[in-house]
Amino acid sequence: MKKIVPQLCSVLSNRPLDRQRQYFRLIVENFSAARKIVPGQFVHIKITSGLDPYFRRAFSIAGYDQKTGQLEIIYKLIGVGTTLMSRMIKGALIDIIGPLGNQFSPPDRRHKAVMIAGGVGLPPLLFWAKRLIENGFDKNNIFFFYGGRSKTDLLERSSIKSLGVNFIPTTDDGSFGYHGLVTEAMTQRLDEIPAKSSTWYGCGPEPMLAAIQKMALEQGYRGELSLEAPMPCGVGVCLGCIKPLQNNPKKYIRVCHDGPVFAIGEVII
Amino acid sequence: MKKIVPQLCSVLSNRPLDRQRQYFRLIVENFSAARKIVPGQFVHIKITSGLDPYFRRAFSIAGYDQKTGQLEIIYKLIGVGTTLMSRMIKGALIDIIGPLGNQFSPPDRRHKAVMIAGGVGLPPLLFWAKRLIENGFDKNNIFFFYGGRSKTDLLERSSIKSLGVNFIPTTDDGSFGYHGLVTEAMTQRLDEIPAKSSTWYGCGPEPMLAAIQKMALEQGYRGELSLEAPMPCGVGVCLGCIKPLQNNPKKYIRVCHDGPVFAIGEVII
Amino acid sequence: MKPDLKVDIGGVIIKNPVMVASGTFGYGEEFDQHINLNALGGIVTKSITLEERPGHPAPRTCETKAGMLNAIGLANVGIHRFIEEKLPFLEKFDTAIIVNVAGSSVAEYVEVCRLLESAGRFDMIELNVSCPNVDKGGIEFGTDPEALTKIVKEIVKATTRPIMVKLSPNVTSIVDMAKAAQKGGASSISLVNTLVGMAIDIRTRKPMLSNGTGGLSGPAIKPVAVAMVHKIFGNIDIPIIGLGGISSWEDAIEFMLVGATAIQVGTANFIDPTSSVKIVTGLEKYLKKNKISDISQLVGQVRK
Amino acid sequence: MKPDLKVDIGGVIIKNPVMVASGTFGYGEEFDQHINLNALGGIVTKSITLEERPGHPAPRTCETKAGMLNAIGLANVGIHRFIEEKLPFLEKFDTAIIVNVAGSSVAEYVEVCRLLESAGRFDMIELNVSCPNVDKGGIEFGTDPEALTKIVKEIVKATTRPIMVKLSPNVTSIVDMAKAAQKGGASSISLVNTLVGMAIDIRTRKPMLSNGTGGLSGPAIKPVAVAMVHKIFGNIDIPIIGLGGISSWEDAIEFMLVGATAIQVGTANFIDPTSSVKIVTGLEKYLKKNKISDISQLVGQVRK
Ligand SMILES: Cc1cc2nc3c(=O)[nH]c(=O)nc-3n(C[C@H](O)[C@H](O)[C@H](O)COP(=O)(O)OP(=O)(O)OC[C@H]3O[C@@H](n4cnc5c(N)ncnc54)[C@H](O)[C@@H]3O)c2cc1C
Ligand SMILES: Cc1cc2nc3c(=O)[nH]c(=O)nc-3n(C[C@H](O)[C@H](O)[C@H](O)COP(=O)(O)OP(=O)(O)OC[C@H]3O[C@@H](n4cnc5c(N)ncnc54)[C@H](O)[C@@H]3O)c2cc1C
Ligand SMILES: Cc1cc2nc3c(=O)[nH]c(=O)nc-3n(C[C@H](O)[C@H](O)[C@H](O)COP(=O)(O)O)c2cc1C
Ligand SMILES: Cc1cc2nc3c(=O)[nH]c(=O)nc-3n(C[C@H](O)[C@H](O)[C@H](O)COP(=O)(O)O)c2cc1C
Ligand code: FES
Ligand code: FES
Repeated sequence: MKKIVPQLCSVLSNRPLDRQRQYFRLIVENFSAARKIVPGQFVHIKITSGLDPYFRRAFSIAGYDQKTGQLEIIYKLIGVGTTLMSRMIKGALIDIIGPLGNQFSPPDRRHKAVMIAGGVGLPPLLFWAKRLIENGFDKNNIFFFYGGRSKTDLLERSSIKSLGVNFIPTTDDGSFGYHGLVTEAMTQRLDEIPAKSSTWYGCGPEPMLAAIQKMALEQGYRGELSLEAPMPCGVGVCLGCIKPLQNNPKKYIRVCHDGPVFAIGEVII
Repeated sequence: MKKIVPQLCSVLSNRPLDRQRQYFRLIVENFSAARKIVPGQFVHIKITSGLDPYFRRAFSIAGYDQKTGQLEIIYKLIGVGTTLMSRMIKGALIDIIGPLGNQFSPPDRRHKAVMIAGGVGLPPLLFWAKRLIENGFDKNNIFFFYGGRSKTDLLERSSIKSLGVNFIPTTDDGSFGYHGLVTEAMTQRLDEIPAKSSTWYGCGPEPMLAAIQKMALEQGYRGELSLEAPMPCGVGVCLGCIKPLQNNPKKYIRVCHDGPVFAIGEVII
Repeated sequence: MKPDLKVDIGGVIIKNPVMVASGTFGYGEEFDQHINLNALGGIVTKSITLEERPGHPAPRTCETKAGMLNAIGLANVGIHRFIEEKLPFLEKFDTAIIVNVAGSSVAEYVEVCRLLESAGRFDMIELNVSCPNVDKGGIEFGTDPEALTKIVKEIVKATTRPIMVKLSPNVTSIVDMAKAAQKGGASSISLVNTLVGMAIDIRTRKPMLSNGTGGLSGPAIKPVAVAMVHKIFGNIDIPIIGLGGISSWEDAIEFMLVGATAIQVGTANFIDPTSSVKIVTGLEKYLKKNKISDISQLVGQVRK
Repeated sequence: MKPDLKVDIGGVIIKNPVMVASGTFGYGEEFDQHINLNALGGIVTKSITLEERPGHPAPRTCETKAGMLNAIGLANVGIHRFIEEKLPFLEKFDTAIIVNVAGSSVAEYVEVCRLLESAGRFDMIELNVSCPNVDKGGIEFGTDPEALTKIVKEIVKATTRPIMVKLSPNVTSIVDMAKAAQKGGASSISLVNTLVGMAIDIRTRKPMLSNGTGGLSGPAIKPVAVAMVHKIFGNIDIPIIGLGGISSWEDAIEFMLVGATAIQVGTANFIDPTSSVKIVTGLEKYLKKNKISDISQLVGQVRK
């Protein structure tokens, strides 16, 4: 079995996605995947060859082309790591390990697949929606809720639209799509996605995921959520990236190795 | 009095000087000098905004244009700091503090000024020769010995030649100029630069400077040598960059603050 | 000629001096998909206690400058599940297995070692008497020489395996602790465990770790660890295993030159899961290049 | 409203809690060309001994990961030249002057303090009982609580100035040391001095420092220093001055939250000579932004 080891990949492009230069898309070349890459997985990136910052940084895989080895991530500027990453130019080398983590499980063929993305939680769900459609899932049965603070926080709107799915953008400030939270928009359209024939997939900020989980458990929905946690190792050994189990809060699971995708109701968010 | 503080300057150009990409010339813009910049002084550079590497790195000032604020250094790739520096692109910001250190003292008008450069010890002496000529010193009275391992280690040959000085290049392997050490070449031409009417200025690797100092002391030459030492602070307070005094080896001077230029015979090299 | 990388750790010959440190390699399973475990000199398991422990709540790690803090709190599967579920996996590999044992009382340490005695194949016990992240136990034994001698003596009685005692750096005299371990019957000494450290999130005004303080590890602490190995060397007769910030083969040689017979790679496993095997390869190349036939020739060879 | 940055260090009111640490600022002269010295809360001088000392031969500093090692060996001009040549320069500034005193015997410490007594204006004495880089003296007082109480008592008798005792982090119980200093009559405690560390040049197989071991400082050690300040806070009644790796105002606040009344900026002065004044400005802005009227309100306010 091929080992999953760090690879030095060269940057093909690294461009801002918005005017404010808050969001970037990084595409690297020649990433050779030791495992088949599936939506939900992430890569762990050492942004500089030096020790500052010291830890790797985790990013969901937003896309991968087996043939060219082009690997894509979409990221938001947060702190020192992502700021340094945004300065990388074409040809620069970046140290990537992956694919790591588990994956989304396919919905029942007759179900509605409900993507619920918040902010920079978009990439794995966009990848997942694309993959479902590639695999023959009916795009009319895909609902894509996508919330952000403002219009500029809604990335890749045209990519989502061009999938032909039911796209429900929302913004907190009403500057685009539904004016309100993504969960509020969902409440309004619950009749289109009945609990017994829908599977939810969520990725985004913790408060949003917590709200989705609460709503799903109350209303009997099933599905999966992709979580985040600071990850010193990303490979399951440091026991740092833990979440408590819902049915046994004294037991912890590792987001990096047991996740990042968990069944709704599995862990306390 | 204006304070000497770190300045973020933008890189104007940063290009290799040789095919092997061993030597680079860095020119930054908008360096505003709190003191008049004179040959012999150095700048102390924080190459990354992070902590790896932690210390600043010292480089002789190779040139400065008061009007445009363009500051120039010439550097050789040694380790982590200079390697990272060589990757800086136009427009990148670099943190520079200076000018620091003392300066070369002018020779007697009727003397021969003898520059003795080794390897990347060239920049301050080239700057010094230029400045002397600007100040009306007769270029025919400037001797410029410049030694390197091989032809590719002799930088800026055309700049030196165009000064119109007596240029005596030497290489250890004979690939250019005199075949042998720079001190050997000097021995052959000592009659042209008599001890009582010559002032020596040396900068280069320690073994070369030690040899020059020995030769000068034996033969009664006077002059100055520009030294190097690892410099944690560069501003005279850490007491790390010390050399013992020749006449009292239990007493130490600081290369950064009392130097880097010392009279021949002042310190033990 | 292939240089000899074998070293003798208190009677156990390991094929090369590169082990992976406790708590940074789980029970080996996860790393099987990243490296060839057979390339390692030894694998030290996460600390095992009598009962399964969940450890402290999150956050229990945090990044620092050239290092990290952790207060995992000895999360582990407990000795019973370890023997049933974890040891069988490890046994399969051609590398020394060192089981790291921790507890809150002498009795717990002894019981864990006793239970291990009849378990599967393993080569050594490493005693964690220096974990700064648990309320009871651990750190007392690691800071009081008499308590240390006593606990080592008890454990030597409970097991046939050689004992490697892992020392805490949070002491005034590391030499006293090393001597105390030797006096108790330790076959070797490993050091350092983490330095007590703390970081505060100034926005929330809360510690970055749920436990408040934690243990500092990584390149930041390497100079402290090198100084301690240097200080102990020559003061005891048993081999020293050096660790603390080792990330490259150069770091490994630094520790060997000041007196370490072998080394452990800890936090570096997080940054690059292949670091331990890269260190093995690097050491081999270094020996070849410098025509050193036996790696033990490096031990303690620092010049004054 | 302008926030109040004044703090009270055992009876001496300093205008803001930012001092510069001993050995990282010379006697202030050089920094006059880089910063406005009047902006600082206090300047701690390089350690002064009775006689002038050259210190150890080069190399006596070395870069490490996020930090550095030094074994300067108390190079200083001696108390006589200090009083004649250095103090007159410092006196001119509107900032507290803290003279750091070191020695090889109780008698030397006492004599230096006695000579200082009738010298010019200065505000406090900082006792360096923790320098790891000299053979005799220093470190003993810094690791044995009884010896520490004794030397502080002797010095209190020899001077009218408040005494700040600078503690070594290289001890098992920092609380015992802090209590011992208080018992001896210290007016405040500063910590940490450097951690004992070492680095080896594997090519030459020689230590990077001529002295072998040295003291580790810089961002690498900050978590250790924060943990120690946190540990002491509440166990003594005198103010704590925190230092170790402070490079930004955020770092300064971190130390204040765990219990430091004031802080010192050490190695960061080397990387950016303006760091100390930037920290003063940063603190002021932080207080304004968070509507904190008096900086003392931060001290010890870390939440559990
Ligand atoms: C499985 C997974 C997938 C992710 N996918 C994406 C993605 O596709 N796009 C994207 O923009 N971001 C993603 N993130 C979040 C991303 O890892 C953080 O934004 C990034 O680590 C911030 O680093 P920084 O140095 O810029 O920030 P800093 O705030 O300087 O980082 C400080 C520390 O906090 C950690 N940290 C900060 N924010 C987060 C966070 N949200 N999650 C985990 N650790 C954090 C960092 O790793 C680091 O250890 C993902 C995180 C995880 C765990
Ligand atoms: C006053 C002065 C002027 C200098 N002028 C020039 C110049 O014009 N051009 C040029 O190429 N180099 C010059 N140097 C040398 C230059 O500072 C070093 O080559 C550089 O610091 C190497 O850094 P690094 O990170 O690439 O190497 P590393 O080997 O990784 O550095 C490790 C440590 O050693 C120190 N160090 C390594 N070599 C030297 C050296 N020769 N002198 C001082 N410290 C060293 C570094 O500062 C650092 O602390 C000068 C040095 C001094 C003191
Ligand atoms: C996340 C983490 C968990 C650790 N858990 C243990 C442990 O269970 N038992 C133990 O003896 N040491 C434990 N350690 C300490 C390491 O084994 C090692 O002694 C220390 O980290 C210093 O080495 P390093 O700098 O190479 O990491 C742990 C360290 C880390 C970073
Ligand atoms: C080069 C250097 C010299 C030092 N000299 C002294 C000294 O003479 N006396 C003293 O008490 N501390 C001395 N120190 C210790 C510092 O004052 C400070 O306690 C230590 O460096 C930790 O703080 P920092 O990490 O901010 O530097 C010195 C530190 C350095 C780096
Ligand atoms: S990040 Fe280490 S176990 Fe998940
Ligand atoms: S580099 Fe600090 S005194 Fe010269």
